[in-house]
Amino acid sequence: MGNDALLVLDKVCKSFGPVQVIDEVTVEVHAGKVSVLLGENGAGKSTLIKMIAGVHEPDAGRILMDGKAVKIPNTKASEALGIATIHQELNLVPSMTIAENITLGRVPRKFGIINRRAMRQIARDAMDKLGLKLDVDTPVGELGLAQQQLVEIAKALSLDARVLILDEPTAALTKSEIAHLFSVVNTLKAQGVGMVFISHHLDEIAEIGDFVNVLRDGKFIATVPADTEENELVRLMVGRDIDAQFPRVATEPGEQPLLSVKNLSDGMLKDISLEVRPGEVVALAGLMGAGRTELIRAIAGADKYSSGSVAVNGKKLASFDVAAATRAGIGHVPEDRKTQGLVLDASVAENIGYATMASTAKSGLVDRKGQKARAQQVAERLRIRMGSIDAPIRSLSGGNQQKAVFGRWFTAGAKVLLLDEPTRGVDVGAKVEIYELINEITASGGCVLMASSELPEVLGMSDRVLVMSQGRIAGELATEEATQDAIMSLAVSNVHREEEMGTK
Amino acid sequence: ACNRGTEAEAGSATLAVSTLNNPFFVDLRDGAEAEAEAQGIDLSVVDAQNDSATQANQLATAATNGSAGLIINAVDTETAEAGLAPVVEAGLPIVAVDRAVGDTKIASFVASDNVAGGEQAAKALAESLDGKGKIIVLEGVPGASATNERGEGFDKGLAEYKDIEVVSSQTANFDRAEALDVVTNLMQANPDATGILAMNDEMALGAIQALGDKAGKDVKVVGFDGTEDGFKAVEDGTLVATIAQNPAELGKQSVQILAKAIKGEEVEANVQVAVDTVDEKNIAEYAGE
Amino acid sequence: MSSVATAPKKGFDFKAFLANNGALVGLVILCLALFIATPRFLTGPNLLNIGIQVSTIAVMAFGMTFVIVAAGIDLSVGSVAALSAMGSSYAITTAGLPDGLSIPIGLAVGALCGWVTGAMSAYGKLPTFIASLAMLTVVRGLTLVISDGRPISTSSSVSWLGDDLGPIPMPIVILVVSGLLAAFVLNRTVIGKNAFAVGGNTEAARLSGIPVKRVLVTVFVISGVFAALSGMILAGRLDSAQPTLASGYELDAIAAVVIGGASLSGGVGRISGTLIGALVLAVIRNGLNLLSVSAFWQQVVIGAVIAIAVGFDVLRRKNVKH
Amino acid sequence: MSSVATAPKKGFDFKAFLANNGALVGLVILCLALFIATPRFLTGPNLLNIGIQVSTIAVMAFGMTFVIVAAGIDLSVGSVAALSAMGSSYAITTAGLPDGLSIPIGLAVGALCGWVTGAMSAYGKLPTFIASLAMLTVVRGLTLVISDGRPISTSSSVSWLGDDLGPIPMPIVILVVSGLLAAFVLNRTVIGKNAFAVGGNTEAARLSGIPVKRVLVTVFVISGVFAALSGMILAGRLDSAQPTLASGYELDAIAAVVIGGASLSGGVGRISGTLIGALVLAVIRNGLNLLSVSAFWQQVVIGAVIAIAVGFDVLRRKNVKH
Ligand SMILES: Nc1ncnc2c1ncn2[C@@H]1O[C@H](COP(=O)(O)OP(=O)(O)OP(=O)(O)O)[C@@H](O)[C@H]1O
Ligand SMILES: Nc1ncnc2c1ncn2[C@@H]1O[C@H](COP(=O)(O)OP(=O)(O)OP(=O)(O)O)[C@@H](O)[C@H]1O
Ligand SMILES: O[C@@H]1[C@H](O)[C@H](O)CO[C@H]1O
Ligand SMILES: [Mg+2]
Ligand SMILES: [Mg+2]
Repeated sequence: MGNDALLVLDKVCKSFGPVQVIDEVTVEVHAGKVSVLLGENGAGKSTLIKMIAGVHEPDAGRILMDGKAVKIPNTKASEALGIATIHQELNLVPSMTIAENITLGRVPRKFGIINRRAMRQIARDAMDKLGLKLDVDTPVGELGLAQQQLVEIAKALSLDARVLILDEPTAALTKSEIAHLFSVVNTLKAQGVGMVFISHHLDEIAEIGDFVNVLRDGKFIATVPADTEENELVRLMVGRDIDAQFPRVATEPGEQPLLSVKNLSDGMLKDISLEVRPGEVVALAGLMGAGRTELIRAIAGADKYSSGSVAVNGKKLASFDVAAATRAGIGHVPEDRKTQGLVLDASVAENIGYATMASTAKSGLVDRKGQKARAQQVAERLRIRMGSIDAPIRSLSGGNQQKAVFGRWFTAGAKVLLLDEPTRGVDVGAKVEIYELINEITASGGCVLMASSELPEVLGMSDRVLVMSQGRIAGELATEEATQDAIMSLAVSNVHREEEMGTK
Repeated sequence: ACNRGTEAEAGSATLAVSTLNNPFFVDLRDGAEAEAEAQGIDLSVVDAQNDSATQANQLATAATNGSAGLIINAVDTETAEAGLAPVVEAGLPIVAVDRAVGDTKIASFVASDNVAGGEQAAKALAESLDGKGKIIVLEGVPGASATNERGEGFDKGLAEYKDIEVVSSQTANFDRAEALDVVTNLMQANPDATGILAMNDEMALGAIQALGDKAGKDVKVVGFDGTEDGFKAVEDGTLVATIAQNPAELGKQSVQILAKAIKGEEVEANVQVAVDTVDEKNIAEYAGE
Repeated sequence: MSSVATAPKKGFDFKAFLANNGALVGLVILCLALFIATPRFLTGPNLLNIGIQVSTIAVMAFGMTFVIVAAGIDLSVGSVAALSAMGSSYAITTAGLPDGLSIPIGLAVGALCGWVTGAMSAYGKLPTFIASLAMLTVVRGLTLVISDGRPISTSSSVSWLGDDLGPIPMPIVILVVSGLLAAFVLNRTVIGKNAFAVGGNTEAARLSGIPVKRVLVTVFVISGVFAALSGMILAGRLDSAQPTLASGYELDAIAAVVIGGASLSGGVGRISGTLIGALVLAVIRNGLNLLSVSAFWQQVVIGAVIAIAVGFDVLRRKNVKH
Repeated sequence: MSSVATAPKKGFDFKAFLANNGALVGLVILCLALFIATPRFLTGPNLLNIGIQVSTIAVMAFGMTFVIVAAGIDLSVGSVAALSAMGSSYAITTAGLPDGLSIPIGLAVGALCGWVTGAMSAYGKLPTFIASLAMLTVVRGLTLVISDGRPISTSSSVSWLGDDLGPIPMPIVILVVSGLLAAFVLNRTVIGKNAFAVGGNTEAARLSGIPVKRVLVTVFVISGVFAALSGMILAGRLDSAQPTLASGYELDAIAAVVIGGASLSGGVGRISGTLIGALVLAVIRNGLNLLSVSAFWQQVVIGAVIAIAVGFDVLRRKNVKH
């Protein structure tokens, strides 16, 4: 790929304290090409791209732009070089509008006075590229996670950069938004923009990538063409074969429902009734904004509902009371680990232990030894990659953080698992660990309700699929008969909604 | 420049004042410092910012920092007793100035009489109103001894004037800015009030600002302290009278007495520094001194 | 895409209005109650009084709004008001500089104090609470040192700030002008937007290339300048700069901003809200004085009303969300 | 490019120790400076003085640590200290209840006040700043109402809190005992750990089944009880409960907690740090008195030292991070 590289990371290294995270890695970005970074959770992908984004400076090695060595000490410098970055974790100001967020740091102005019309125009143009028709004056905090992710993408697109970095932009998106994003990427390719793309969805790599750089443990492993076989990619990435990506072991479901929801309504949720029996995994599918998150939060006690009831094992639960739900055996893995799942400054052990702290305490005293032992155990099972169990969870990679949230409820012995995009940002190997834990829970008589935008996961791991559309359950499919088309036709059963979300 | 030696420090003493955020006490300190300089005493001044506990801390420090004697202007009469315990224990001579210190055994108490002064102030206002009318009282920091004692004096003084009615009594915390707002509001509520009795000059001056043109004409104001600004207001005719304490004199005499006490000489147990009613008649004697 | 894009606007949305103006409801109820309780409340002169009395805290709170929007807090405003007033008077009355310099000097003192606080927290990495607490003490100490604990007469240009402009008292004129200015800067300029961004999500602001440190320094300078203005209004009304001027006012100023709907965790705040917050406080004080409530009980009532006023605001906002 | 740098460090990690004890370094430097400046500093009696003097603020700050760890702030502690001291004395001296009830009554008053503040913010959804600011005013007002603005003599059991226990002053004994208790509760019990979780990320804590509201109320009750204890120590030392007792102490208590390394945005804080923070403040005050620094300049110096002490802490932590 020789000398026409737009941007080169040349033998860069990076350590955090005593831990070497990137070890002499070389990656090239070419004009009009998509360079994929592939690696397990914690392999160092985000750290690598943060060197280009001006967040971290490499300890050793060089960064070359157009063949010339450059320094990128901060984000301004990165932007000045024509680099735009979509970070893995959302970086939006919730209290500000979509337009303000998209133009953050570079509002159109004259003598310091903001030109609001121009600001809105920039935002609208960026949103149009993604085919989004949201009101640009909506505060970002009112949007769902997927929409926020799209705003983040729009923000980067509006920079008109020469190099665009996309760190797991598709993790929170459903098929149709991903398709939109990819068409934008293709347009940019044609315009000669060089891109770096990170994703744990292997199918996306062949679709959009040109070549793949594989990292393992912070070391460069290989560069291969994007059409390399998936199994080969997995082997390069994890250093071993993975037998089954979706190892679902179905169990004969029990008679009595473990979780039953009756006529639940609130806000956009309309008269939802569903039952999940012991041993079952039920998937919730639907388009972005269909109300899956809202439903799961209502069942978990995280939000109020105006009518209807939730019962576990036939016992009715108080509305809007997470503690009561937890005691009844409900475990909730929320949509956004950063804002809803984790106390970032607390240790891995503490984060895993929150749901068991009170129940294992003796006369008010925390069982410190036991808590740590339990956390250590589940961390090993899930192969959480961390400095130590006492390291702040902030220092873990995104996928490993996600595993910790999951581990919390496994440790707590939750009988009813409510999962909202449970494997968002989790690598293929670790997904299998999570799926095996799901099997274990159902085998021991628990049940799982799982909202997922990942079709393979829905098809591979569930026993039944409930499809939501505009706050209703539009229909139910047995997993064997669920195909992408069948699900989509139920999901879009309300056309008006589809138009409003701008996903057509 | 203090505490150089470890012994034989008959030359150093501590003055603990309640607060220096008030010109009255600044004058008192200046009087004390000038006299200390003249006598060759190394005087260290600490300011409790009107907090009894801070003062207790400062007194405890004074007991161990090599001072040969202590002058105290107590934040509060009652608590001073406990605060002074370490000083008493250390056997240092104590002179109380301006405010009493309860039953503590002290060498001398140098003060003007707040109760008597309050009575004089009330009389001065009543007289200027020809013994009748509605008046407003401005109180000092709630719970401060000066507030309670002057209040007592006001009551005594007003008792003789049956036709004077106190329509409102509110605190402005001895503070000029606060008095400005409080009086503005009170005059709104009581437009027919013709007199304001303030527990110090600072509040009286705030009241005068609030009254604007009415000060000294439609509404008479009496203050307390005899600060420079207070005298100026008497000269201008906006303040009917102020009860002049002589803070510099209080400071000066307390140092003189402490110096004697340190040397082991006999001192007077009670030194009354005169309190004068200063009004247009005698202002010439005070102003511009 | 040539569409009209945005959602249809549905006339005047009363609920949304309440949501944005929760404290206003509290204020209106308060005024109604006072109107019923005493005929002295709703009179021209009394309203002017309230206007004058609210001006000091409100002007101070305008500046504070910038700091709070940027997720900081400025405890030093009371002391800065005093030092600025003292400095502006000292320079003329004692040091003999020309009178015309008085107000500029006062404002410069305020800006300088704000700059120091801002720099301590931006470059020295001190939490703003600590940086401004340190300044509270240092600046009050300097005021006492300069004045030797005595009041200084104000220069004639500062005195003028306490006078009338025709029928309207100057403090009210300044209140209105500085309020409009503050609202403009906060909502329409890059300075204001950057403050919102930094307060709303510092990390996102930094990653978007916003100069977070400079923004922090700027909001403190703004706060310092408004505090200085407020101090000079106060000195103008008293015709004298007091060493104890405005002490303890910081809590009132912060309360005004928060009653006005700002969040201490940053990213939210409005100048109009702040004004309403300051009015709530001023009206309570005025009303309790009018009703001659005893000084001790006044404090009890003021505290309760603060809680209730903010409570209303919280209630409104919740109702609208769901 | 061989990586020698990655060798993990073993044994006593001095840098990590500094990182966790930044303010301690500030304190040690402060003490060294005073030791060199005056022979009076490092004497038995003076150290006992400092111990007594630090006790009030430190005990108050221990309680405050819980609130700050839970991402709240409690401005009412000074007033609560006064009301509790007043209540405990009033009940015995004026209302004639048996002396043994004095301290329990004082503590109950503190707990009740804390409960009200906590409930206002947990159930009434008021920001803790506002809820506790309202309480600051209300509680001080009630103290004045009860006492009619006059000091009340303390009961003999409260007086005893200001006396000596053998050679050791009681305030120091209480300081040590309550410090150990606070550290135990904060680090070893569910109450403490919950406070950290709520302060670190309220939403995540709630979704993990932690009863966030109850936690909020609990930390305020704890703060109230410690404030009450502190108020009674103070009253014991003064042999009288003052209506103005401990006013303004809230800022000192908060400063002690923050100097001690806690973050006002919650989730971080240690009792030992808080003690160091309180000591920094007490040692500065004591030292400046010993050196007879002029009263006005004292304020300037105190402010500067607060900034420097916290600055040290920030510096240490930064050094270790990278
Ligand atoms: N600021 C930090 N301090 C300490 N360790 C860190 C820090 N940032 C990252 N790490 C560590 O560096 C390693 C690489 O992290 P990185 O975020 O680059 O992984 P990643 O490949 O992006 O993983 P994922 O797929 O989960 O996003 C991880 O082990 C992580 O714990
Ligand atoms: N806090 C909020 N305030 C206002 N609207 C919200 C809020 N949270 C969600 N919504 C809206 O509610 C609708 C349902 O969102 P929800 O998150 O439940 O959808 P979903 O099916 O989980 O989809 P996804 O997670 O992919 O966005 C969306 O239109 C979303 O914009
Ligand atoms: O005598 C003084 C002055 O009157 C002062 O104004 C307040 O405190 C008193 O003790
Ligand atoms: Mg990553
Ligand atoms: Mg969702």
